[in-house]
Amino acid sequence: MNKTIYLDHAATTAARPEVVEAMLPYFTEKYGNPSSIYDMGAKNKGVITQARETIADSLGTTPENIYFTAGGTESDNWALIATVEGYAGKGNHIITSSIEHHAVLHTCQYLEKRGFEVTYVDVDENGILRLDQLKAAIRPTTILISVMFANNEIGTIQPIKEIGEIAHEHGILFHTDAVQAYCQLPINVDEYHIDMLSASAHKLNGPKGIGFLYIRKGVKIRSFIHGGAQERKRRAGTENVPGIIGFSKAVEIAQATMKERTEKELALRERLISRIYKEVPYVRLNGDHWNRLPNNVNFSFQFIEGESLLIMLDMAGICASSGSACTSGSLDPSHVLLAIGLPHEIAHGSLRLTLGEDNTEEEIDYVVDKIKEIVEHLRGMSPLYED
Amino acid sequence: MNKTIYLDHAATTAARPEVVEAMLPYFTEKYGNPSSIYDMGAKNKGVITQARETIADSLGTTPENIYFTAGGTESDNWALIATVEGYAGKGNHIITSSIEHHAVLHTCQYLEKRGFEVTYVDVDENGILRLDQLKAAIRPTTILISVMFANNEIGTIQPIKEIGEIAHEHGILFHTDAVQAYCQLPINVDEYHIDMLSASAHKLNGPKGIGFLYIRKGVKIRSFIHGGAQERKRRAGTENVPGIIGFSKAVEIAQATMKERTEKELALRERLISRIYKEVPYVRLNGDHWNRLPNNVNFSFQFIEGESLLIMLDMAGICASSGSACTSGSLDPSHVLLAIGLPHEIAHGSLRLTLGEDNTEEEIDYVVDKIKEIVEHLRGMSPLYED
Amino acid sequence: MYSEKVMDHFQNPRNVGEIENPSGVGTVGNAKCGDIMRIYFDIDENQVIRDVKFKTFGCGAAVATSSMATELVKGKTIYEALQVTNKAVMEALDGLPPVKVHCSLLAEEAIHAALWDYCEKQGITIEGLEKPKSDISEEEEEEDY
Amino acid sequence: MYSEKVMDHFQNPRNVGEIENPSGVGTVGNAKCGDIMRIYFDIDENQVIRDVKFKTFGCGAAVATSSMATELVKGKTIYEALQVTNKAVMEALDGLPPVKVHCSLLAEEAIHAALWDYCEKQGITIEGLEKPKSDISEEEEEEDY
Ligand SMILES: Cc1ncc(COP(=O)(O)O)c(C=O)c1O
Ligand SMILES: Cc1ncc(COP(=O)(O)O)c(C=O)c1O
Ligand code: FES
Ligand code: FES
Repeated sequence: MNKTIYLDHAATTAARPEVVEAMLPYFTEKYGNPSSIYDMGAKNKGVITQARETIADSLGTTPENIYFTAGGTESDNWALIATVEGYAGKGNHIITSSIEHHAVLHTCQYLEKRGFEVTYVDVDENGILRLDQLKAAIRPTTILISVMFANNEIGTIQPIKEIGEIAHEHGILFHTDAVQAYCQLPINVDEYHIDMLSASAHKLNGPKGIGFLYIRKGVKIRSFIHGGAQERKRRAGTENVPGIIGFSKAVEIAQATMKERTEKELALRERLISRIYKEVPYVRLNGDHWNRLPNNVNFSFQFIEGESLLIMLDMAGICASSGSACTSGSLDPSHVLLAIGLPHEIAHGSLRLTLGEDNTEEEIDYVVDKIKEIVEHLRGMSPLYED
Repeated sequence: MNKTIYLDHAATTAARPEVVEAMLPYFTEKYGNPSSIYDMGAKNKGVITQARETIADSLGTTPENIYFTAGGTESDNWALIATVEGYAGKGNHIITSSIEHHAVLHTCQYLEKRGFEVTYVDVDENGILRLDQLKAAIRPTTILISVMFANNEIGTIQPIKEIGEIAHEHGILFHTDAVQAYCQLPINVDEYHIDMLSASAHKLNGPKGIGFLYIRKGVKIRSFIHGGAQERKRRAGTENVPGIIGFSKAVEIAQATMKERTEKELALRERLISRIYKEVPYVRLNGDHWNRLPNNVNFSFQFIEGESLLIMLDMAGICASSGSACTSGSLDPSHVLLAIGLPHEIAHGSLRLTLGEDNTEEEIDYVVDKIKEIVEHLRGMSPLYED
Repeated sequence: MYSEKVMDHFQNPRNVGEIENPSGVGTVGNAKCGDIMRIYFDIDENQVIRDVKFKTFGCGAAVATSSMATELVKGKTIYEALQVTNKAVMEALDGLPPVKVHCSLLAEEAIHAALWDYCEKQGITIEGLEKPKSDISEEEEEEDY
Repeated sequence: MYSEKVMDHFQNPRNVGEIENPSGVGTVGNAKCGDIMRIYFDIDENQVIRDVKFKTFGCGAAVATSSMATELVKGKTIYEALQVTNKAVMEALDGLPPVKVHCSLLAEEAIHAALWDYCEKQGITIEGLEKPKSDISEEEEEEDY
């Protein structure tokens, strides 16, 4: 194989050519500021509204509940910080899970410094939230529950509907970080009692630097980024028109192809999982096998360390990761793998492969062969491995 | 004239073709996440560093002091909110001007709700900060002075160097919102004692949705957007690689052409000002005539109202604004025009024309002719005008 | 942002001007947006509005609603004119954006003010006509989150 | 992120393996990143390192520094080997990224640990050789803002 095999779709994806094409006119010709009075600018307001509609449709809601942001991280920060500021009169307690993305976890830590209290509910050995713990954690002062729709490292899908119902019954706001799940799984915000939902375009073949936060009508969330009157006065800053257009185009395509695409990914995923299981000893599949994103595979290979594995895969033309891309530079093992009970040294030897619709069976077979080879080579060097 | 004459460059600008071209590969081919280990992603880390260098050069500083954001508004929010959180131990007082952009003013109001104290220093009738008031406002608890480099409505350039020196002498941090001034005026952050500086790409023929905050080394500013380890752990979120590339390309061009471009704009500006002054009665030039951005013209036409004027200009193919685009939808007259002492009804009849390098003398002459015609027509309808 | 009808009335406003020695004149404003509208009536002995003129310092919608409102009351009796509400004006203009609804209120109020002035001069009263406010801005509320 | 030399030693590590009945063996780890390095020495009667092997569970830099460190000490006396610092290893590899400096410390410390083991077995002491830590992670600091 001479070409690159990209298996890190959970980190980011290529913008589709149709997406870029849709964006292009908004850079150089239709560049007007949507808040302007003249036609060249004001037209872009309409264009943004259309994009909002496309996205609202994908969630079973209406456009006025969609607010564009600069990405999933900003959406998560907004949902948490501005909500607890808005509802501080009601209480100061937040519930989240121990396996959230850092965009939620670090924001919670920031809020703890500001005097808010946070309970981090555990997950079971497959990464599924312990609902009994969640219920037990609820206090009269609880104002927000934030649990991710699906995990970015191990792909585990949470029982969102149940969580939404629990939150709803207790009159507590429910936010979900759906950055990994959006456009991979069907989502209906009303059915699941979701009050706020974060998403990011670059995870679904849209451009980087654009995301949205769904906010149910009636939620008294404050602004997080203060300034001009954009986004119904809730999110200031000149609108990223090309980004918004690109996002909605990506959503349009991703929604239309969801069924077919995820079926294909699922088949590849299962081929990958079963071959690795059969052909490589001392491995562990992390995350729930079936309650899992169709494109996610996460294995721990005992006795070897992740970075070495990744570099050798890269040399074989395979792009993969050990978990979240955003934590590279940190030496700590993944908090997600520790939370599902892996010991340190095994957490260090994990490999995340996330599929996209362009991956082929042939690629998967090549990848499995390479993994076998590399794992064997690295184990030969490992002081922990005695065969 | 059949084509559109764009005279709203302070609201936003078209991305240059070279900028879009530079961005394109990063959407579809070089789309890797810069935090990844594999080459396809890791290379983008280097590419971002290069962009940071280009921008650092333009300010006379080094790349590690440049942090990318989603735009000028986020930069302003970050500079204010995270600084005062970081220095809350030292005091709780902020000084700013009464003519800041809403990105600063509304953030100050937000901070006031959180218990911080803000002094809004007045400006004189030309919009220049009253330095004596600034000095008098300083308290032992003052932790931050934030004054914009040049105003977005009336183009007035502030005595930034003097303000920087005052801040420096008192050991107070100095932030400047340079969204309008950056790449229009030469800026050296050390010479001016600037500790933080905000800029936005779309104001200088770069893409929308990308900006930066310069933070002097040593300033203990916290994160504003919490999450992954990007931007040296200070600004989380997957990097907007195409946006960053487009921004640095735009800066490269804007810096290279600054002298020539602003000289041309200056000549057009003066032609516009002198013709309007001579040919239209009851007008007032808002802002300091000479301490002013080379591309800014702001006139008040007595007895007429801004929106009508703008719509009629639009019908004549001329894109203009009455002030800040971000406040459209609000009925209040501009806080900037009120701050320089204009009465309500005159503040309502103001017109901002902001030039770009592609505007021509012919266009300017056409615009003046149209303004004369329209102003006359609207005055004929005005109950305030008795000729 | 505006309908074609609004743009038409904005570009070619009907009944712009003043009436010398009017039967009634009314001026109202909105302190918030700073806009001002003045309507002049020439009313004949049968209480029919023979002529109407306006002057407006205001936004596009203010001009268009002035124009349309004067069209709607022209040739009507003062009782019929009282029935011309801002809703009727907006409908006749194919609608206005939400932030511009107050501009049509300005037109309704200006008609009332001119009618009131006429009644005062004539020493008559019209049932349902209350003393108009000269500033309508208190009536509005802004959408709040 | 890594230099060509690092990549070369990572891809083709020298001296991988074990030595049976080694003259000295040292194992050190870094609890923080979880990495572990073990070095085996075969030292002759003249205190010359005749052979050296290593096993490493760790990142690319850990593998490369193990490889380079073993190359640098091979054929040297134990006194010379003691002079092989992590700086020397990094220089020989054309540098390491800042977050990877600690990996080279692991190599230095593993050499010291193996020398210490040798000395204990021989009942000798080498001036300047202190009892090595088995976990080097305490030494590091993270850049903080
Ligand atoms: C679950 C989850 N939440 C949030 C984010 C942050 O999104 P972004 O990097 O686009 O800001 C990511 C990906 O990076 C993610 O996987
Ligand atoms: C002076 C000033 N500050 C801040 C901003 C906000 O920048 P952005 O809209 O790119 O976030 C603008 C322009 O909108 C501005 O003119
Ligand atoms: S905005 Fe006040 S009359 Fe239209
Ligand atoms: S990261 Fe620990 S040895 Fe390299």
